Amino acid sequence: MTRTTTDESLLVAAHGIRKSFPGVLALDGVDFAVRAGRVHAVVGENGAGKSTLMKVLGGVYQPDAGTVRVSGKPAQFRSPHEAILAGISVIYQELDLAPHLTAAENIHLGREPRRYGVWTDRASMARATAALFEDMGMRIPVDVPVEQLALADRQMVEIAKAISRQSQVIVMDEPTSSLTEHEVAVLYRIIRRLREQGRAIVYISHRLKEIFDLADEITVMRDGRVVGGGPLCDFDRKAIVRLMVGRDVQENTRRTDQAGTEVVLRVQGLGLPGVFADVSFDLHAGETLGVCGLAGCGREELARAVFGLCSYGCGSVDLLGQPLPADGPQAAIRRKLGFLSEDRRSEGIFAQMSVRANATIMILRRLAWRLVGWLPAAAEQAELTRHTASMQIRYAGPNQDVRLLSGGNQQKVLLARVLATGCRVLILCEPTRGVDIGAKAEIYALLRELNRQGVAVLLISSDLPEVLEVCHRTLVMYQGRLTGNLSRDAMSEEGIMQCATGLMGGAA
Amino acid sequence: MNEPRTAFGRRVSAALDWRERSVFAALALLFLAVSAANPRFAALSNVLSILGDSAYIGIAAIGMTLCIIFGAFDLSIGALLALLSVASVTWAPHLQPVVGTAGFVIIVALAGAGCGLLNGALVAGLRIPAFIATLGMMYVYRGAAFMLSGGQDQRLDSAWFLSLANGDLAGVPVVFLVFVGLTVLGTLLLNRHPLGRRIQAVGNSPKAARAAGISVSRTTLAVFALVGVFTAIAGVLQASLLRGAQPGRGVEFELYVIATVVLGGTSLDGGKGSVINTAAAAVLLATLQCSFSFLAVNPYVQKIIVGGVLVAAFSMNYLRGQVEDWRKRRQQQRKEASV
Amino acid sequence: MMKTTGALAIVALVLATAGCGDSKSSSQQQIIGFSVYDMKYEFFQMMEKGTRERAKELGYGYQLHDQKSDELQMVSGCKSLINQGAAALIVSPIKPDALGAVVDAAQKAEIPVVINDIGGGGTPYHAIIISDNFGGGKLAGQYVVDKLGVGNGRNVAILKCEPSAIYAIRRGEGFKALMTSNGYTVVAELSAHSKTEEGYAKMKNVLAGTPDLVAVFCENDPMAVGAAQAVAEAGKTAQVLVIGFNADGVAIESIRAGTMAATVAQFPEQMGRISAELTDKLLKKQPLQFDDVSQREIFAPVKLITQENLSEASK
Amino acid sequence: MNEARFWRWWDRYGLLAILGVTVVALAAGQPRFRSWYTALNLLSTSAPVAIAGAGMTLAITCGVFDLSIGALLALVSVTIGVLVPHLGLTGAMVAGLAMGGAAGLVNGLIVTRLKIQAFIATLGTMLLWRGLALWISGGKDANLVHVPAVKVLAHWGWLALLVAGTYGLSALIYYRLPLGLRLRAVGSSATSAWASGVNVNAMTLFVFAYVALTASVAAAITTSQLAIGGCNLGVSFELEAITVVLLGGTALRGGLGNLGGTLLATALLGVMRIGLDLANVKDEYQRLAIGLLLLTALALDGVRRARKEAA
Repeated sequence: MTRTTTDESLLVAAHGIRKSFPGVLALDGVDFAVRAGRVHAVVGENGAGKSTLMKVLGGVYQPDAGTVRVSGKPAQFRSPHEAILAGISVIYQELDLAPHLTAAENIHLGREPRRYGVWTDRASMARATAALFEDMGMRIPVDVPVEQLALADRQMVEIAKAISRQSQVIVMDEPTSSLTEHEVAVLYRIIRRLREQGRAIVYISHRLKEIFDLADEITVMRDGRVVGGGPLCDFDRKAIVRLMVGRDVQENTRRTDQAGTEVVLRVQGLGLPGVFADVSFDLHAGETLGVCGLAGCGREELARAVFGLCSYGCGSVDLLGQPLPADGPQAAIRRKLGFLSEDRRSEGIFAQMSVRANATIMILRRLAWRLVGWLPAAAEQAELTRHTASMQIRYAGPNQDVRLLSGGNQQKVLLARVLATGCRVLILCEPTRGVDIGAKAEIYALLRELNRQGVAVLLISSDLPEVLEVCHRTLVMYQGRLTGNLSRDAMSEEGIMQCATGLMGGAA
Repeated sequence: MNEPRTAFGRRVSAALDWRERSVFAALALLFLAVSAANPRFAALSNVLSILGDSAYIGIAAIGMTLCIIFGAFDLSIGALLALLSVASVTWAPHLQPVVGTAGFVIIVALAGAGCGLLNGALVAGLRIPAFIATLGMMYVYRGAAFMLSGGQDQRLDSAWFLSLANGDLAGVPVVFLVFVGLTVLGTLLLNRHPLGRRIQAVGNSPKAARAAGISVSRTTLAVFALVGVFTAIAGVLQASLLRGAQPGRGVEFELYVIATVVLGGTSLDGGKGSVINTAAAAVLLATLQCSFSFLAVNPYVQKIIVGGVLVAAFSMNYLRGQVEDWRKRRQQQRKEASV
Repeated sequence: MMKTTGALAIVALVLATAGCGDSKSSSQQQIIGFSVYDMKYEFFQMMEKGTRERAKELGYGYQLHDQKSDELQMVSGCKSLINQGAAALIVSPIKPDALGAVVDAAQKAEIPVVINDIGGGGTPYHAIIISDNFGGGKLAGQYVVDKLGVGNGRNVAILKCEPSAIYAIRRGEGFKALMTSNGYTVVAELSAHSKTEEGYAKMKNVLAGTPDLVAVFCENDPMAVGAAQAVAEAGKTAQVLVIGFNADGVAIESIRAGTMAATVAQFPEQMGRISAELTDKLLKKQPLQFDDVSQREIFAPVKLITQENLSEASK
Repeated sequence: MNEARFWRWWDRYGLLAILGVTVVALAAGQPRFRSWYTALNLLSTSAPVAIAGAGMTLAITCGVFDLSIGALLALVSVTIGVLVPHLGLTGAMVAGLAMGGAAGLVNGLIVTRLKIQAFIATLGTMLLWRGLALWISGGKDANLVHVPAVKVLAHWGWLALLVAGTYGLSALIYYRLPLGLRLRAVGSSATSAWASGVNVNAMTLFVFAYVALTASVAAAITTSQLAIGGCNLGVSFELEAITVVLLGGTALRGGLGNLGGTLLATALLGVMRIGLDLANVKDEYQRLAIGLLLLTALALDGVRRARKEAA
C-alpha cells in the first residue's frame, strides 16, 4: 500500500474512499494520491472500480466514507462543476457533449469569454478553440454542431474541453478507445506538454503499451481495492498483469467436457469499417466460446452485428447451416439465435414491468390462445416457475416490478426470457457484470447445463476467471482484430491479457 | 405482507393494494363530502347520470392511456372526434339499413382505426415526433370535419341512433355499461394480451424492446389505431346523445383526456399505467363537475378549482412515486438481508 | 397511505363547506333550475340575473348550472338539475338540436321545461321565449337604409359567429335579405368566431378588400367592438356604420363613444323575468297566452339602440 | 444541385421561398392584395403571435412547452382593464407585465420544485389563469374606449418597434449572451449542461418568465388594439404560438432554436389568412389550407430526418 505523503506537491490526495451501489461494493477503502507534473496511470480489469474512483474525484458521486484533499485542504464536491472549480477536470468514457452545440460552444459552455463583461465574445471563442485545435495538431471544424462530427473528433473535443479549463488535475478515462494512430500520437504530445506545465494527468487505459510510453507512476486496482502501485520503473509488464489478475490463483475448475463437432454458427470475414475487421470463427454445438478484449476492442459491436442489431460492412454469417440475412433481430430470433446485451438497465429489463411479464415477453405468441390472443395467467406462471426452479430466482411475487430485484436476479430473469424461445445459439454480453458471487456460480452452472443440452454459447466477457472457468475456447480481440484464439489448455489469464493488450500474437 | 397462497388471492390483494387505488379513495371522499353538503347528490338517479357523463371522456381516455404508456401523445383526438361524429351522422342513413346498428358502429370504429394508422405512419414511417405529427393532424382533421359538414351542424334523430347513448338496461345507462366493458377490455388488452405487453415494453425502453425482437414500428401503428378506435366510439356515442354532430366539437378535448389519464396515475414518461385508474379519474372529474352545480359554486371559481386539483394531483403522482420507491426498496433490502 | 390522497380530500372538503351556504334553501320551497349557455358572455349574465330575481320574488328556490358552451355539459347539467329535485327547468341551450335528451328526462320526471332564446330544436317543450333574430337582422338593415338611403350598389359586409351558432345565422340572413332587397351588395361574409380580436383582424382585411364599404353587421357585440376599433384605426368611423347585436355593456359604451353606430338589443334580463313568470304559471297549471300558439312561442321584443336612445338600452 | 446541398439550402431559405411564392400568387390573384394596407394589416394582426412566438422559441429551445400563455393573455388584459382607472394607462400596462412575469415564475416553480413535466403543469395553470381572469372581471369586458391614448400601441410604429424589439432582444439573448448558449445546452442535453456548471433550474425559471413576459406584451398590444380588458381573449393563442415555432423549424428535441424561422412562419400564416379573407373563402376551407400547409412542412421535415439518418 503506498504511504500517503502529505507534502505540498500532492495536488489531490484521497484517503479511505468507500462507495457501494445496491448489491455491489464498488470502492473498498481506496487511497490515491496525484503529484504535480506527473502522469499517473491507473490500470485494472473492467469493474475493478477505476471509473467509480474517477467519478468520485470528479464530483459525480459522493463517497460513502473517506476524504478528498485538494493541495492539502479537505474538499467536498456536490457536482462536477465544483470539482472543476477546485481544478479537477475529468473526461468520462461515455462522451458528454451537447449534440446541437458546436465544438467551440461545448468547450466554453459555463465559462464563455465575454466582451465588455456582457456579450459572448463568439469571435474570441472561435479563435481560442481553433488555436487549441491547432496547438493539438487537429483539424476539427469549430462551428459545426458536434453531432455531425466523427466519433474520434468528438473525443478530441472532449479532451480539448478539459485542457482549456486550466485545471491542475486532468483525468482521462480510456481516452484512446476510438482514436486512430495519428490522433493517439497527438494525445501523447499534449500529455507530455501538460506534464511540463506542472499539471497532474491521471491516465486510465488497458493498453499497457501506452502506459509504458507515458506514465511516471502506476496504481493497480482490483475488486474495488488498490493492490499495488508506485513508480512505473519498479514494474514490468508481467508484474502489472499478475497484479491485475493476481487472485490467489487457485486452480479454478476448467471445463472437462468435450464440445460437439457440428458447426452451428460460422462467421467469415466479418467487418465494420472503423470498428472491427476480418473476423472469422466457428461455434460448435454444446460449446462455450469466449470473446475477450479490453474496452473498445469491438467485441460488443461484433456480437450486435451477428444478431442483427447493427449492420456490418462485409463478410457473412451462417446459422445452423443457412446464411443469416442482416435485416434486424426478428429474423435471428426466429432462426433460434438468442442475445443479451451488456447494458442490462437500458437494453435488457423492462424496469416497470413485472417479473412474469419480463420473463415471457418473447414467447407471448406461443402462450396466447390462437384467435383471441388471450394470455392465460396460469400458462405464464407455469413458464416462469419452470425457469425459476432451475435458476433459483428470488423475488417477492410474480407481479413485483423487476427494477426492485438485485442485479443477479434481474440477469436470471433475462436468461429465462431468452431461453424460453428455445434458442440453439446464445450470445451473452457481460452476463455477470454487477452480479453477486452466489448468483454468478448459479449462472455458470446454468451455462454448463445448456452446453450439455447442445446449446452453443458465445460469451463476450471481460471477467477473465469466468472465461477460464466456463469456456471451451477463447478468442481475444485488440483494436478490432482477432489477436488470439486460445484452446482450453493454452488459456490463462496472463495469456489472454497479453493478447488483449496487443503485446504478442496468441497461438491458436 | 403475508404471501397469499392462491393465484386468485394474489390478484385480489394486488387489486385492493391501497397505494395503487388512491384515485378511488379520492373519488369516495369527494362523493361523501358533497353528499353530506347536499343529500340529493347521493340519489341513485344522480349517481347514474354522473356515471353516464363520465363515459364520454372516459372511453377516449382508455385509448390515450395505452398511447401514454407507449410513451407518446395524440393531440389530434379532439379534431378526430369531431370528424368521426360528423362522418357517422352523414353516413348513418345510407349505412345502417344495410349493415344494421352494430355493423354501423364497427364501420365507424374502423374509420377511426384508419385515421389512427395515418398518425402512426407519420410517427413510425417518417419518424416525426408524435407530439408534432398529431398537432399537425389536428388541423387537418378539423378542416376535414368542417369540409365534410360544410360548416353546418348535422342532425340525426332516428330511433336506432338515439338508442345508442340514451338507452338503459335496468336503469343503468347503456353508455356506462359500454364504458365499463371497454375499460375491462382495455385492461385485459394491456395486461393479458401480447400487444399490451409490447406497448408496455416499448414504453419502458424501445432499445430493450428491439433487442427482444419486438417490432417498434408495428407496435406504433397498432397503438395509434387503437387510439383512433376508442375516439371513434366516444364520437359516435356523443353524436347519439346530442342527436347530431358538430364540426366545431371537441376543442381542447385532447387536453382534458390527457389530464384525466395523468390524474389516474399513469406517468407521462411511459412504461407504467392502469386503465382502471384512468376510468376512475374520469368518474372523479365528472363527479367534481356535477358537484359544482349541486353546491352552486360560482362558475368562474369552478375553472380555478379544476386547475388547482389537476396541478395538485400531478404533483401527487411524483411524490407518491418517490414514497413508493423508497418503501419498496427498503422492503427489498430487508428481504435480501433475511434470505 | 391516506396521506397520498390528502390534497384531493382537502379540496373536496373545502368545496363542500364553501358551497353549502345558499344551497340550503328551505325544503318545502319548489326549486326552479336554470341551465345557462355560458356565463362568460354578458348577455347571459343579464338573463340569469333576471331569471334569478324574478324566481325569488315569486317565492321559488333557484339553482343555476353553467353549460360553458359545451353541449355535453348542457345535457349532463340539466339532468343533474332534475336530479336535484328541480320543480321546473329553464334552459337557454347552446345546441337546441341536443335538447331531446333533456326534454325526455324532464318528461320522465314530470316537470315543465321552458326554453329561453336560441331555439327549441323541435322538442316537446312547454314554452319558448324567442327573440326575433331574423327580425333583429332586418332591423339592423333598416337602420342602414334609414341612414344612407337606397343602396344602388354600395358595399356592405357581415361578420358571422362560429358556424355552429345556428341562432346567430338567422341574424345575418335577416340583415342580408333586407340589404339585397334595398340594392346593397353584401361583398363579404367572414366568420370571426364571436372573438373580439378576430372581429378586429377580419374587419381590417374586409376594409383592405373593399375600401368603399359603407356598413358592417356583426352577429354579436364582442365582434362588433373589435370591428369598430379596426374601422376607427382606418379613420373611417364616419364612412362605415358598425352594427352589433345583444347590446352588451361594452357595446353600449362604444356607441356612446361613437365608434359603433348601433346594436340590436334583446332584453335578456326581461326575457329572464318572463321565463320565471311562465314557469310560475305552468307550475300553478294556469293557461299561457302565446304569440304563436302552434310553436308555443312568446316573442321577446328586439329594439335598435343608437346614440339617440342609449338610455332605453339599460335593462 | 445534389441532395445534401438542396437540404442545406432548404434549411436556410425554404420557408422564405414558400412565403415568396404565396405573396406572389396572392398578389397576382388579388388586385387588392398589392397595397400598403396589406402590409399594415399583416403587422397589426400578426404582431401578438409573432412576439409570443419569440418567447416560445426560446422556451422550446430549452425543452419547455407553455400551454398557459393563451389564458395568461386574458388575465393580463383584464388586469390592465381593472387598473387603468387607478394607475393610468402606462401604470396599468407595467403592472400587467409584472403580473404576467410573476405568473411565468409560478409556472417555473411548479415545474422545477414539484418535478412535473412542463406540458402537463401548464395545462393545469391554463385553467387557473382562465378562471382568475373571469373571476377578477366578473365575466364582463372592461371597455377602455374612453381612456385617452388607449390606442397608442395599436399604431403601426409601436407595433413595428415592439416586434423588432422583442426579436432583437431574443436574438441578443439567444446568439450574443452566454445565457442563450446555456439555454440551448439545457435543451440539447441537460446532463452535459449540469456537468459544465449550468444551473438547469435557473434556466427553466428564466425561460418560463420570458415566454410569459412576451405573452404579456402581446396582451398589452391586444388590449390597446381592441380598447377593452377582455376576459375571453387568447382562446387557443398558445396553440398558434407553438404552431408557428414548429413551422419555423425548431427541432422538437430543443437545442435548435430558429428565431428567423418563427418570424417567417408567423408572416406566412398571416399572409395566407389575409389572402383567404380577401378571397372571401369560407371558414372550413381556411382551416383545411392551414392544416395541409403544416402537414407538408411536417412531411418534408420527416423526409429530411430520414435522409440524414440514411446518409
